[in-house]
Amino acid sequence: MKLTAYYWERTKRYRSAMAGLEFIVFLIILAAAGPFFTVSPTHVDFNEKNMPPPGFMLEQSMYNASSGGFVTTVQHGSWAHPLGTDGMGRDMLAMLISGARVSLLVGLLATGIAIIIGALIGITSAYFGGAMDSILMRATDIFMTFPFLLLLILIVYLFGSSLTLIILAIGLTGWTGTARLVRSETLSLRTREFIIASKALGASHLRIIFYHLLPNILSSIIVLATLSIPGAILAEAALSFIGLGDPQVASWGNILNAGQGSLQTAWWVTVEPGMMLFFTVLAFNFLGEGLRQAFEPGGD
Amino acid sequence: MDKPLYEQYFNYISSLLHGDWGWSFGTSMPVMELIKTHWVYSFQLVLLSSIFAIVLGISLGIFTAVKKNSRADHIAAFFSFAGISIPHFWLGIMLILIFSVRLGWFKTYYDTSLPMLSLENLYALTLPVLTLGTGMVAGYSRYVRSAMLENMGKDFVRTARAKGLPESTVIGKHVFRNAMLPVITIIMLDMSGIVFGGAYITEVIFGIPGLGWMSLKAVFADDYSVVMAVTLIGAFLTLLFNLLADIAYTCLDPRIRYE
Amino acid sequence: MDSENELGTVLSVTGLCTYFFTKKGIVKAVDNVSFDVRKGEIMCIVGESGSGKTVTALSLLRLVEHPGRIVEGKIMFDGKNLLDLTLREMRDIRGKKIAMIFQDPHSSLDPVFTIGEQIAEAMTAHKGITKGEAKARVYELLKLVDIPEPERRFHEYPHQFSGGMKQRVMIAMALSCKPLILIADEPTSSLDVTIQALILDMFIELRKKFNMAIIYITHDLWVIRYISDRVAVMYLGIIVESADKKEIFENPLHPYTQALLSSLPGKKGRILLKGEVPSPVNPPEGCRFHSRCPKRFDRCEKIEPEMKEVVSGHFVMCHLYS
Amino acid sequence: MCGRAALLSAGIGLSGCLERASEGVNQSVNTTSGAPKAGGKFIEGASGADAETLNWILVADATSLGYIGLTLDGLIAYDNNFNTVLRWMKKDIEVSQDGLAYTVTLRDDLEWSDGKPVTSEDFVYTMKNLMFADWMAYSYAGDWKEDVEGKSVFVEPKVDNETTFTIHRKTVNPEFLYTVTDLNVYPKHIASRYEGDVKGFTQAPELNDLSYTGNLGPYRYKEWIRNDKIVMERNPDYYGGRVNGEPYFDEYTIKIFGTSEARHAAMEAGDISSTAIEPEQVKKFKEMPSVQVFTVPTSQYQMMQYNMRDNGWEGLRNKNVRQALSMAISKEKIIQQVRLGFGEPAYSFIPKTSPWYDETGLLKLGAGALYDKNKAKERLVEAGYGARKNNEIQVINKNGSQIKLKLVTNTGSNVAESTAFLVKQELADIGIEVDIKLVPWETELRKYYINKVPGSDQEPRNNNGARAVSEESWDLILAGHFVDLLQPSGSEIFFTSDGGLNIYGYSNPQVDALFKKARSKDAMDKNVRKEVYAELSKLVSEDQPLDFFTFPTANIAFKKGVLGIEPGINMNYNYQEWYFG
Repeated sequence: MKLTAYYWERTKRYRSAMAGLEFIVFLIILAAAGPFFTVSPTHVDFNEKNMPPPGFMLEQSMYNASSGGFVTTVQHGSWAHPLGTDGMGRDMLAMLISGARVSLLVGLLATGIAIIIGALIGITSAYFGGAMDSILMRATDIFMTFPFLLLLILIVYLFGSSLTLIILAIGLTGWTGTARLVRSETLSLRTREFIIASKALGASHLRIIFYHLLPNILSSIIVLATLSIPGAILAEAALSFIGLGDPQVASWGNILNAGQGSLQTAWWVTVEPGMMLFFTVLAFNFLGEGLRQAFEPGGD
Repeated sequence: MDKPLYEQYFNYISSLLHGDWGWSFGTSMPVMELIKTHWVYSFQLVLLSSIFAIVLGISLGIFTAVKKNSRADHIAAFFSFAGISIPHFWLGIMLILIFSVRLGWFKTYYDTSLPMLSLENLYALTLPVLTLGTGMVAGYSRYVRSAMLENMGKDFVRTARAKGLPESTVIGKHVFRNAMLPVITIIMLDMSGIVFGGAYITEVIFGIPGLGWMSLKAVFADDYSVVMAVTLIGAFLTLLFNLLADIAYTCLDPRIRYE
Repeated sequence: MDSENELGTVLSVTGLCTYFFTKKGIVKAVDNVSFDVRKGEIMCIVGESGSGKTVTALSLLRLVEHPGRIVEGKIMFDGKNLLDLTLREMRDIRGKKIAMIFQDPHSSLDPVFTIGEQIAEAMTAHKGITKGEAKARVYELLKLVDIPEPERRFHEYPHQFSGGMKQRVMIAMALSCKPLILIADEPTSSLDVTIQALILDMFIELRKKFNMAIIYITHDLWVIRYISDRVAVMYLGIIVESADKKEIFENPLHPYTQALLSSLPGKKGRILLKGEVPSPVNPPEGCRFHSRCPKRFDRCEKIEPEMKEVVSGHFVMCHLYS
Repeated sequence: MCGRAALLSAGIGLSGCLERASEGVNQSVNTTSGAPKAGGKFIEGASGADAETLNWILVADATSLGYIGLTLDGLIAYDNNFNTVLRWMKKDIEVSQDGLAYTVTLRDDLEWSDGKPVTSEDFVYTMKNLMFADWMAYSYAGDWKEDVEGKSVFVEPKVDNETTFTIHRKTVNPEFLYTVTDLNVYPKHIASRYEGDVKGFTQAPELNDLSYTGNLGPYRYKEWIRNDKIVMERNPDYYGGRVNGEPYFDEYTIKIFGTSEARHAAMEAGDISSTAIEPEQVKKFKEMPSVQVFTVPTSQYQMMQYNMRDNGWEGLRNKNVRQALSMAISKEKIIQQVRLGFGEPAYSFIPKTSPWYDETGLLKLGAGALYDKNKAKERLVEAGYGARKNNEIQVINKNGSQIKLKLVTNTGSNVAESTAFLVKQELADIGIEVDIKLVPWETELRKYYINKVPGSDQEPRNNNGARAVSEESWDLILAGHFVDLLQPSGSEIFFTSDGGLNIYGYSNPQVDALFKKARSKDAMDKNVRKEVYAELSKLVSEDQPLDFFTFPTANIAFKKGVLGIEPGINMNYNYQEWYFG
């Protein structure tokens, strides 16, 4: 715990990292509490469609088949929808909050899966060495040659676009980096005195791995995880953007994809989720970078 | 089709090796032909983006390393973080929104009828290159900066200064050349990811009929011979760029060259 | 040469202060250091690691890096204060008039350029000679430092050289512009003992041949006895004692010097110092050595002693002699 | 024309089928003075999927047919009023008195690219050896079959002479005429090289690049970059151009855009000559001085299918419940909110634009007086799905629980999604909860369309009999259907008990009989057929197997300079006569 406090102190020194952390915390609170103070993100009201944020206006016209003319109405922004509405009158704020939940879920779970798989493979490979190491590392190499995004698209296309599957797919394709890092860290630790000492004392493999190896490479894993989260979030957004996202949830990528067709009129539908995505990714990158520097020995 | 699976697989591999990549049912042409007509669009996009990113990324990296901890360095650091973080598909849309829709400077789509080697084509590729290149610039500038900084603290740099060499030589020759070693490796290893990662979606946004868009359409059309071929090309590119990285490293680092 | 004054002094350092401004505080790595270097002599600066020897050397060429800064002092050379020179003027001094050799020959050479090119670089930068001329000159220099087959070696890279050979390359590089002063910062400490001796011999020989002064930095008393003409002893950023070699070895005055010399083999009554070197961020008040001094008394803790010339040419900074 | 293939529109809003293929001849109805000039490149902007093949017999998508139509005219075309315009034929198809023989007389100046004449032998060969051949598995072979003594057999084409052939039937079907008019042809001397060899035929380069088409169409294949554009160049030998040198355009390009936004921007910038405009943008484009926008009807209707099979809500099997639901959903709202006014309300499957349209007896649910949520509720109560509580009606299941319906539609279309949410809103007003499920079109076909009797070893199909159910349960599916305006009997696949695309398990013996009648000897008399269709429309609108929503109207923009266009439902029929003024 003392160590945690120490690193916390060091991380606190990086202002951008703290700003990132604050944003992430804010996002988590928003995602958790948002549904209690906004309307439902699936609440549709066609009378309020394409409503701009307050301060903007939009002209909409309706064709009158019998006269061949148009009825034009001017839509003004209102504080009832502080971020405007989409083409179906859904509240953008509510949708963005729902999107935050999706993105955080994807980012954390997919990264978690990737890290666990990667760490297991990395540790097994390095700790047992020999043939096991060769086999696992060659497998990792081969896996790395697959074009990641194409693989993801293929999996999601073949097995359907549910959020669960997307998270699994991102997790299952994103572990190679962790495996390599954990392997090299473990390799350098394996021959250190305290490991050799525990081995000499007859500690079991599991005990050595969990009590001695893991805690020592944890900081690297935490940094890697923080820096991997944006990748997972972006992967989901990219999938959704090309139309392979889970259609049942309002994720930022989905909103972006749908808004693309009305770029000229309802610009806010594409601008807002993109901004959220951008800031979230930026926040995780800042935090990750701060952690990396804090964990770096002598990183002053 | 009723032969055992391993035999089908063997036949497939052996025909691949004979240059027969199968027939694309989604587009009614041999897969080889299809790839032949489409690769060049991806290639020009990736090539131009790389040139843009490498030139700008390296310059920026050197500049920020030399001006370490200055205001300019902090600003550049912020922008490179922003560049890494910005989702490039969104960036593409925003560029279209601003420069094509609002300002009307560019077309909202890529026009394949432009001659490949013309200024018009270069102009037409501006937004796609910016879209794909921004993240690359940001990434490369950070690699270069940290590699430069790492080498600036090296003893041989002090030696060079003690020799009375001008600072431009010290940085531009000794630090730079050493910093380039890891940077070139990283750039090379990045490349295959860019062809099938960033370029992919950039092509979709701008309607560039490159390998990325083609393979996406192939997935949607259940055109498996194309999907197979693209996956293989992806794997091949990864291996190729790994090899190129090794070769580049060997050429640049005499320590390896003479072993 | 007209750069020497009537006493034969080529370099005169007065009140040099080089501080490092770190987040934890100001580190006074070199604090009010003064010494002279005379023409053609080998002047040794000795001290434990962290005593400020290397920073002193780097300060002479103004090569101290951020966060370090020379805050005060004068370095007179060639009638000019080096600290007043512009960077461009300073560049003309470096490598040309004052050359430097560093501690670790392995890391001091750029691994990606041939050694020939690296040696020639200094000459082309200073003398504006052609590459061909430089090449011929490099061959000469390589021969001078006893590197066989210079024509072949010219095109080789540092990793193809052994440590001793690399240091010879460094020496050749330093000599390339025939400097008046050569600063050698522990040039042999990373080499085998047998090779050390060869290199030291080379220094002695070259000093004569080039008629240059050498500022030799080391922590190795054996080396000092072998090579030096004069010795300055540093402790925690200040020079506590300086004198001719003979004087120092026969009549060490400062308790610190006495303790140092007592560790030489064959000496009786070895003095063991207690404690560790205090942090240079907060050096002890009064005499900096008092916290470890076996002969300290009240005054030592409060008043900083002044440098005194006890015997002619023998300076010491200790309350015992005031 | 969008063939039978495309009758099932690829999900709402996904279809990009611009009708073309059939073209008119010698009918210059130019609206401007002065002779048309040749020259210029015409670029049509499209979005959606690219064509799959130019080898026409393999085609299963409308886009491919559109491309092929540029080089192969076909036997006839229909103008906006459905008048026949002869193309490859010298005179109209002659149907024998007994309705059993169809004689086609070809022009004598048709040539393949190698100069060989196009003969009736080529047509007969194409039918007998390719379309009807087992190895080929032609998708629409069924259109060329008839039931003879309980067996399904192919019709018999016979060569009469060089330019005349006759197709003989054993049973009468007045609407077979429209099948004949869709006939296309391969050169026998080339196609016969690949006979019996599916792979060879599929991959034959000369069949895939249309290099054999000679003077059979106004344009010739020049270049095709997949998913980007296809370029056709003027066919100088075009038989139709012998008189006045048409076609006028040097090149006809179809350029595919990734998004409608890009397409619109290209139109606005003048980079392309024509494209369809999305409803939101129509006003803007109509106001542009450089653009003309035509608002034209389409032959598609959008609707919501009620699942009457065992895996749907049991209430949907009751006609009154279906009517009640349709009564609660306003067609006007859908037209206004989703299509921004561009659409006509639909009450049955035959639109106003069809010559067979008859309004009498149509039950106009969801419009006017029959858009009434209270009446809808009352009707549900009558059917047993609700209870009255102090003048308030609560719509509930027979067991007292909340009625929940699962509505399925395809992803990737704002129109589909918006309509779905609108339906949800409307039905919420009468107390029915709708759960919207958006799935990719392919998934929709696989999991919701295809059905089979549980536990059986049936080959899954779109209609495997009354007891068959789809893999996933559903209650409502939003989709679009095309209707063949000249022969609405083609819609039997949707409405007869064993119709191939009757996925919702609709069965009405009367309807089955009427569809049969439309293709029988009795229907040789056009008046009889008119009556049959009127009756069918009425029956289907009463039964409401689906809630017909709208016949959307399309907006096609052209550069102001493009002349010779006759706006209408078949406006492309004379496209080779268009020119830049």
